[in-house]
Amino acid sequence: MISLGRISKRSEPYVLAAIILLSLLIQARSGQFFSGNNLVDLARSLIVPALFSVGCMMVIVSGGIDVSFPAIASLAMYVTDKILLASNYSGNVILAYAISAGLGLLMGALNGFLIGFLRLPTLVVTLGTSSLYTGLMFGAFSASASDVPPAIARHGKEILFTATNPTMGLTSNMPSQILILIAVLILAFLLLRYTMLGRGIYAIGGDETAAERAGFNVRGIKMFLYCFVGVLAGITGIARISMMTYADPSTMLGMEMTVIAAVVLGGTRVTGGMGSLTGTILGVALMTILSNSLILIGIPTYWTRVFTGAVIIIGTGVTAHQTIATRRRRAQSQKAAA
Amino acid sequence: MKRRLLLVVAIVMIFALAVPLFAQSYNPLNFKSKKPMSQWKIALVPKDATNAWFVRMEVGVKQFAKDTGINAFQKGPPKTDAAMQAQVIEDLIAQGVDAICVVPVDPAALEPVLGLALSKGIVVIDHEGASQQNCLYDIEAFSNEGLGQTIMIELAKMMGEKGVYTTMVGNVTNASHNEWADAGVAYAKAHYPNMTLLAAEPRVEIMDNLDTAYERAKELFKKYPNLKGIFGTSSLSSPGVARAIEELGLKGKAFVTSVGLPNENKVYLKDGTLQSVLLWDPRDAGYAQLAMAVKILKGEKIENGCNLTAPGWTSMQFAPGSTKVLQGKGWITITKDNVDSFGF
Amino acid sequence: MTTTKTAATVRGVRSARDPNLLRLLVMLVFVFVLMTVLRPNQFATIASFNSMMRQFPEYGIMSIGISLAMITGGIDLGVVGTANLSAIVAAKFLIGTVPRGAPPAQVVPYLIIAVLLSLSVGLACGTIAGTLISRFNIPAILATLGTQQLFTGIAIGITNGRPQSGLPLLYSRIGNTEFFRFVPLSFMIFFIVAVSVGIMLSRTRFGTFMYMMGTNPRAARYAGLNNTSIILRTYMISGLLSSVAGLIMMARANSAKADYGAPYTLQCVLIAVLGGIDPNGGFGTIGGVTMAILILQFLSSGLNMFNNISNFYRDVIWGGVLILVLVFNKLLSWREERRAVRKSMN
Amino acid sequence: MAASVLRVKGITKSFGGVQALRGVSLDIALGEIHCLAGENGSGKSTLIKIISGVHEPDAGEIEIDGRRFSHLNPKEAIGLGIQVIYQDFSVFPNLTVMENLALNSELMDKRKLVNYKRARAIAANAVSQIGFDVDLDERVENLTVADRQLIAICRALLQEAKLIIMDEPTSALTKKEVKALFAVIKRLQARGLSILFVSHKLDEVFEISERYTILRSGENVASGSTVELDRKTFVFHMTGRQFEDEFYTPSAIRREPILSVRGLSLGGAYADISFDLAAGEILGITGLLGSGRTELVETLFGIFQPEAGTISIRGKEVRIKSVKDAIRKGIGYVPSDRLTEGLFQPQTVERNLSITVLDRLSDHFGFLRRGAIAAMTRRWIGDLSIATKSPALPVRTLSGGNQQKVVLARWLANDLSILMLNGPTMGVDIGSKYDIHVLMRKLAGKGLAIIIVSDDLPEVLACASRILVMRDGVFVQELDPTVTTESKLSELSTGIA
Repeated sequence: MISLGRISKRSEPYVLAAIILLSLLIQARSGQFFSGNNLVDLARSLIVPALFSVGCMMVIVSGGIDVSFPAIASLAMYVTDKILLASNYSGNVILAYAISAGLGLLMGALNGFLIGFLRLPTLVVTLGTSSLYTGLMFGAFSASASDVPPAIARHGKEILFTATNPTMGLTSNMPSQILILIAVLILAFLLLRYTMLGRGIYAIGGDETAAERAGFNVRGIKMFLYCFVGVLAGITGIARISMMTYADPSTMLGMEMTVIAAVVLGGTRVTGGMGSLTGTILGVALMTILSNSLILIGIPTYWTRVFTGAVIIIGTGVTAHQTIATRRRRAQSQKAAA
Repeated sequence: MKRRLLLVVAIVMIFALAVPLFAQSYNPLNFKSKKPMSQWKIALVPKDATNAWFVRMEVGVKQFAKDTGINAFQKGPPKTDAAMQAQVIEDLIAQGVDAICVVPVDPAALEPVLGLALSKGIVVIDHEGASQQNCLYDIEAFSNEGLGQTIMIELAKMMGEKGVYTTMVGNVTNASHNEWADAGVAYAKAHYPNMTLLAAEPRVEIMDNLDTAYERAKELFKKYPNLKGIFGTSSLSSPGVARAIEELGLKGKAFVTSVGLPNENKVYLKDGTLQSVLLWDPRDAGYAQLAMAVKILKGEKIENGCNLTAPGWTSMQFAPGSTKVLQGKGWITITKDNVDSFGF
Repeated sequence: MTTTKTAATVRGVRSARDPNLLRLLVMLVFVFVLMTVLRPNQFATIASFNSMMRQFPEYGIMSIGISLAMITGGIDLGVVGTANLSAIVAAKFLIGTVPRGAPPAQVVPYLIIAVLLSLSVGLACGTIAGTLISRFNIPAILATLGTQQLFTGIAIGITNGRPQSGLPLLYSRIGNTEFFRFVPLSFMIFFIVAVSVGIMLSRTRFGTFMYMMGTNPRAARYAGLNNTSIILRTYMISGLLSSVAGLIMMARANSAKADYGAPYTLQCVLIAVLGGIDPNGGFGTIGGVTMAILILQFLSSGLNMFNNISNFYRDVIWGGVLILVLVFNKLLSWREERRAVRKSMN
Repeated sequence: MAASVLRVKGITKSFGGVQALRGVSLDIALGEIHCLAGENGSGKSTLIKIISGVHEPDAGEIEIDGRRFSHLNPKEAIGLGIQVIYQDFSVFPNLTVMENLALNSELMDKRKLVNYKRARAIAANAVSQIGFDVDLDERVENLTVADRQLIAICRALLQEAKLIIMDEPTSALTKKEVKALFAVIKRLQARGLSILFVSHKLDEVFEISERYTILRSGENVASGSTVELDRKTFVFHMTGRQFEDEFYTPSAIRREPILSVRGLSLGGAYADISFDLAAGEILGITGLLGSGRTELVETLFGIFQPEAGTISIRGKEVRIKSVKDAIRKGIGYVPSDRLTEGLFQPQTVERNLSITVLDRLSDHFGFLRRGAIAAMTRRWIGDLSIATKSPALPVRTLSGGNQQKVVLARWLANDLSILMLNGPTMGVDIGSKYDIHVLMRKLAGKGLAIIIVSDDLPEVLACASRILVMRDGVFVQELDPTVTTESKLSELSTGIA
C-alpha cells in the first residue's frame, strides 16, 4: 500500500542518503570506515545517545520537549552506584539497573505530574527539574567521579564479540549493552505501533483535545510517557557507566541538545504528532558518525565545533526546507484536485 | 554634539584613573593581619567542585582547618568556567575574607578580580597559575614546564624514544594543559630526535570527558596506524586512552601517560596497559596553599626552603628568576608498585 | 450579560498579568530579607552590593537578548558564543594594533574601533541566526544550537582556544570604572540596556510587532507585518546585546577567550522563564526578567556566604523556585480560568 | 408522535453566578432531525455538553430511552448512544483515516493493543456505511475539511449511535459539501438515527430539520415543527429583534474603475482572471472552496505573486510585492479564518485593532503615540458598537461577531480604497451579521470599493452589486444580484444543474 510518493515525503531516505555520503567521504579520507572494528566502535558510541533518543522522540511526538533526561540519568546512576558501593553489593547487575530505573521512574514521575496533571509547559518544567536534579546530585550528594561496584564492572567487561581490522590488526569489542538498546528499540516499536498507549502518544501530539474526547486518558498517557523516559534514562545511566567502568556524574550532562537535534534531524516533527523510530535511529547514527569521525576525516581539533555547527544547521535546514516543500506540493495537489 | 561626547569621555577617564586596579606591586610583608588567628577566614577557590581532583583537595582544606582551628573552607564555582570563578571571588572579597587561595581556570581572566582583592588587603595565593600577576605567591608542586617535560620523559621511556606521538588536552581552552603540552613538545624536539609530533592532529581535545578520551583515542589509532604515543594532560586521558589501547589490542604497541589519580588508573597500571601516571596529591596542594596564606597573614618572610607542612611541600624553592613562583619537591610517579599505597 | 462577563474577565486579565510581577517582587524581597537576616554583617553591605553589581550585568544583558528571542516565539542559544566571538575579535584587534606602552590618548581611537568592531561582529552573528530562522525556517532552538557551535568553533579556531590577553590597560580601566567608587560601569550599561529594551518593547511600534508576531505569526502576516524582518531584527538585537555582554566580560577578565561563561546559556534561559517570558512567545516583560536576574544574583551571592553550602544548592533552589512559581501561577490561573471559561462556554 | 430518544426537562446550569441555562427543555423523537438554534451565548453549547456528560446540570433531568438521569458522564453518554460531532471534528490530523476511524471504538472496547487487521475491517465497514470513498492509509491532514467531517460522522456511527449531535457542522463547508452532508444526514435518518443539528443558519434549518428548538439567553423561546416556521419569526426568536430585508443598490458608483485585473494567473489556483472594480461598488465573488477564490484575493493582498497578468490601481499598473505593499496601496483584507489568520487571540482588543495603523500612530522614531492609539480604539469600538468592557481585554473574550468587527475596524482605520472580505460573516451570529452587512453597504456608499468572497449565497445576493462566479480557477459568469436566484448561483458554482 505504501507508494513511492509517500516515501519521498518522509525524511528517513534523506538522512540515510546523508549517512551513506558521509560514510563514503570518511572511507575515502581514511580507508577506515567500513572496517569491522570501526563499525563496532560506532555501534558502541551509538548506544547511549540512541537510548536517550527513543524517549526524547516519544516526548516530541506527544507535542512536548524534554531536556531533563541527562540529569535524571546522571542522578539515578550516581545514587545507584553509591548505594551499591556502600552496601558492598557483589551480585547481579540487574539490581543496579532496577534501582537506577526505579529512581529514574520517580524523577520522571515528577515531570509527568507537573506536565500531565498540572498542564505546565514541558520545556520550562524539564528545565526546572533538570536544574533541580543536577543541583541535588552535586549539592546534596556532593557527587564526584567514582568507582563502580563489582557488579557493574563485571557487566562492563561482558562483550558479545570482537571485531578485528584485518589490515591493521586492531580489535574492537561489541559491548553487551547493545542488547539493551536492541531490547529497548523492540519494546518501543511494539509500544508505539501495537498498543493503544503508543497510538495515544501520537494522538495527543496530533490533537490533544480530540484525544481527550476520543476517550484517551491524556493525563495518564503523559504520566506514563515521562515515567518511561525516566526509567529509560535510569537504564541508560547504568549502561553508560558500565561501559566505562567509571561513574562520572557529569559525563552525560549537556547531551540533551545533541540528542534533540538528532531526533529532529531524523524527521520527528518539532510540533508533535510525527516521528518514527527508524528516523530517530538514523538521525542519531548520523550525529554519532559525525562526532566520531572528525579525526578520521582529518578535521583539526580546533575546527571541529565549526564543522558540527555547520552540519546541524545544514541538516535541519534541509529537513525544514523539505517539509515546507511537501506542504506546498500538498496544497497545490489539493487545489488541482478540487 | 561632539563637545558633549568629549565631555563624557573626559568624565569617564577621570573616574577610570581614580580606580587603581592593575600593575601594582605589593609587598607580602604588608599583609600581616592585625586580627587574632581565631578570626581569620581563608577561602580556597578550586576550578570546580565535581572533579575528583578537587574533591580530594577539599580533604586537605578540611584537614588544615582541623589541625589549625582556622576558619578555612573551599568554595568553588558550579561549573569549570573562568567567568563563574571570578564571580565566586567577587563574593568572597565582599564578605571580607582574609586570604584567597585559588586554582585558576584561566589566570588571565582572574587578573582584575584578584587585583581588586590585593588592593583591599586580601592575601592572594595561586596554585597552578604560574603566569598570574595579581597574586602574592604562586606555589607549584613543580613548574608547569617541568611537569610537561616529565610527562614527555615518561612517554619517551615507554616509546623507546622514537615514533609518532600527539598531545591530548582536557579542553583546548584549558591554559595549564596547553602549557604542559607545549613544554613537552618543546622538550621532545630538543631531546628526542626520533620522536615526531603528529602533524595532522597535534592537539586533541577530550572535552573533559572520559568517554570522549576513549573515543578520540580509538579514532586516532585507526586513522594513524603509526601513532605510538599519546601525551596526556587531563587526569581523564590516561584511563580513557588506556581503555582504548586495551580494546584495540595495542597493549605494548601504543602508550599513554598523563597526570592521573591512582584509583582511576589502578586497573590499567596493574594489567600493564599503563606503565606510569604522574601525580601530586591535591590534598597536600590544598593544605600547602592554606599554610602559605597563614604564613603571610602571620607576617613571615618567605624564603627559599620554606616549609608548607605538607608532604612534598616542605622545602619550597623559588623558580629560577622569579620572586613569586615557589616550587615544591615535585610530583610522584605512580606505577603498579605504589598505586595501592595512596588510598584515593 | 456581556457586561458581567467582561467585568469578570477584566479582573482575570489584570490579576493574571501583574501578579506575576508581584510574585517575583515578593520572592525578591523574601530572598533579600532571608539573606540579610542569615548573614547580617555580610549580605546587606555596600561591599556586597558593589560585588553583585559587578557580577550580573554580563549574563543579565544576555538574558535580555534571549528574552527578546523568546517573545517572538523563538530562543537564542547562541548568545554566549556570540559574546565570546565578538570579544575575541576586539581583543585580537587591540593586541595586534595598539603599540606597547602607548599613552592613553593614543589608545582611545583604537578602543573605539575595537568596540565598534565587536558590536558589528555581534550584529553579524545575530543576522546569521536570524536569517537561518526567518528565511530558511529552521526551528530557532536548532538554528541557534548550530550557531552556538559555529561561533564558539570559529572563536576556538582563530585562537586555538588560548585566552587573548595583553589588552591595553586602558580598556579594563575604563571597563572597570566605578562611579562614586560604587556603581560599576557595567551596571550602568546593564541599566541602560534594560531600560531601553524595556522602552522598545512597551513603547515602540517594533516592540508591539514583536509581541504580536510572537503570538500568531500567521495573523501577523495577514496584518501586514513583515515577519522575516521582525525575526531578523530581533536576533540582530540579541546579537548586539551579546557583543555588549562580551565587551563587559572582556573588561572583567582583562582578556577574551572562546569559552568564557559557557554555562550562562542555560542560566539565561532559566532567568527568562522565571521572569515570566512565555516560551511560546507573545508575553513577558523586561521588568520581570530584571527581577529574575536579581533573584538569581541574591541567591548566588548569598549562598557564597555560607561556607558549608555547596554552590549547587543554587541550582536546586533555582529549579525548585521555578517549578513552584509555575505551579502557583497555574493554580491561580485555573481558578480564574474556570470562571472565565465557564462563562464564555455558552 | 414517535417515542423520544432524548428528553431533557428543566435543565438549569450556572457558572460562578452566571446563569447559562434556565429550565431548558428539549425533546427529540426517534428518527427525527431536530434543529437546535440560537445565537452565540444562547446556551446551545452548554446544553450539548450537559447531554454529552461533559457538564453536570444544577437541576433538571435527562431521559434517554426511557431511563432517567440527573446527570451523565461522557462514557455513559456514549454508552447510551449519544455522539457529538464537534465543530473542529476532533480528528487526528497526523494519523491515517483508518486509525482515526478505529481508535475510538477500540478505546470504547477498552482494548489495550492495536490489531491493524481488525482496525482496517472496522474502518472499511465505517466508510461503507455512508458510501464514503477514501484511501484508508491517507493521513487525515491531507484531506479536505468535508472529508474530515465525514470521517467524524463515520466514527460516530461506529459507536452504535442513536443520537448524533452535530455542532454547527456546516460552518467550514462549501455549499456543495453542505449538500453532500445533508444527503448523508438523510441517509442516517433513514437508518433510524436521530440527529440534533445545531446551527444558527436559517436556510439550513429550513432545509434539513423537521422540528426545531430555539434558545435565547439560556431559555427556551420557541419550538415546533419547521414547516410552520417562517424566516422572519425564526430570526425574531433567535435575536429578539426585527430586521429589514436586505439588498444593496449602489448609489454612487464612479465610472472609472479603481482596480483593474487583466489575465491574472497563478498556477494550480486560478487562470486568466480579468475584472474591474469601481469605488462604491460591492463585488461578490462566489465559488466553491478550491475554486481559486481565496488565492485570487490573497494575490491582490500581496500574499501570492501572480505568474501572469496585470493589476492596475487607478489606471496605473502595479506590482503588489507584499502585504505591507498592498496596505500602502490602500488595500485591506479580512481573511476567512479569524482564529488563525485574523486575530491575535490572547492579545488585547486595542493591540488587535491598532496593529495595521501603528505606522501612522507612532512618531518618527517608532515610538507609539499611546494617547492617539487609545483614542482611535475607543472611537472604533464606539463606531462599530463592539461589545467589550475594556480595550485592554484579550480579544478572545469577545464573541465571534465582535471579533470580526475588530478585524474590520483594523482595516477601516486605514485610509483604504479597496476592502476585501473573505467569508465576512462566517461563524457570526445573525445580529452581528446584519450589523456587518449594514456597515459594508454604508462604506460602499461612502465610496469604498469592496470585494466580498463568500459561499453564503443569500449574503452575496443581499450585499453585492455585482456577482462573479468562479469555478475551477476561472470566472464562469457575471451576474446581477437583483435578477439572480440562489439556485442559479449554486448551479453555476458547482457546475451541476
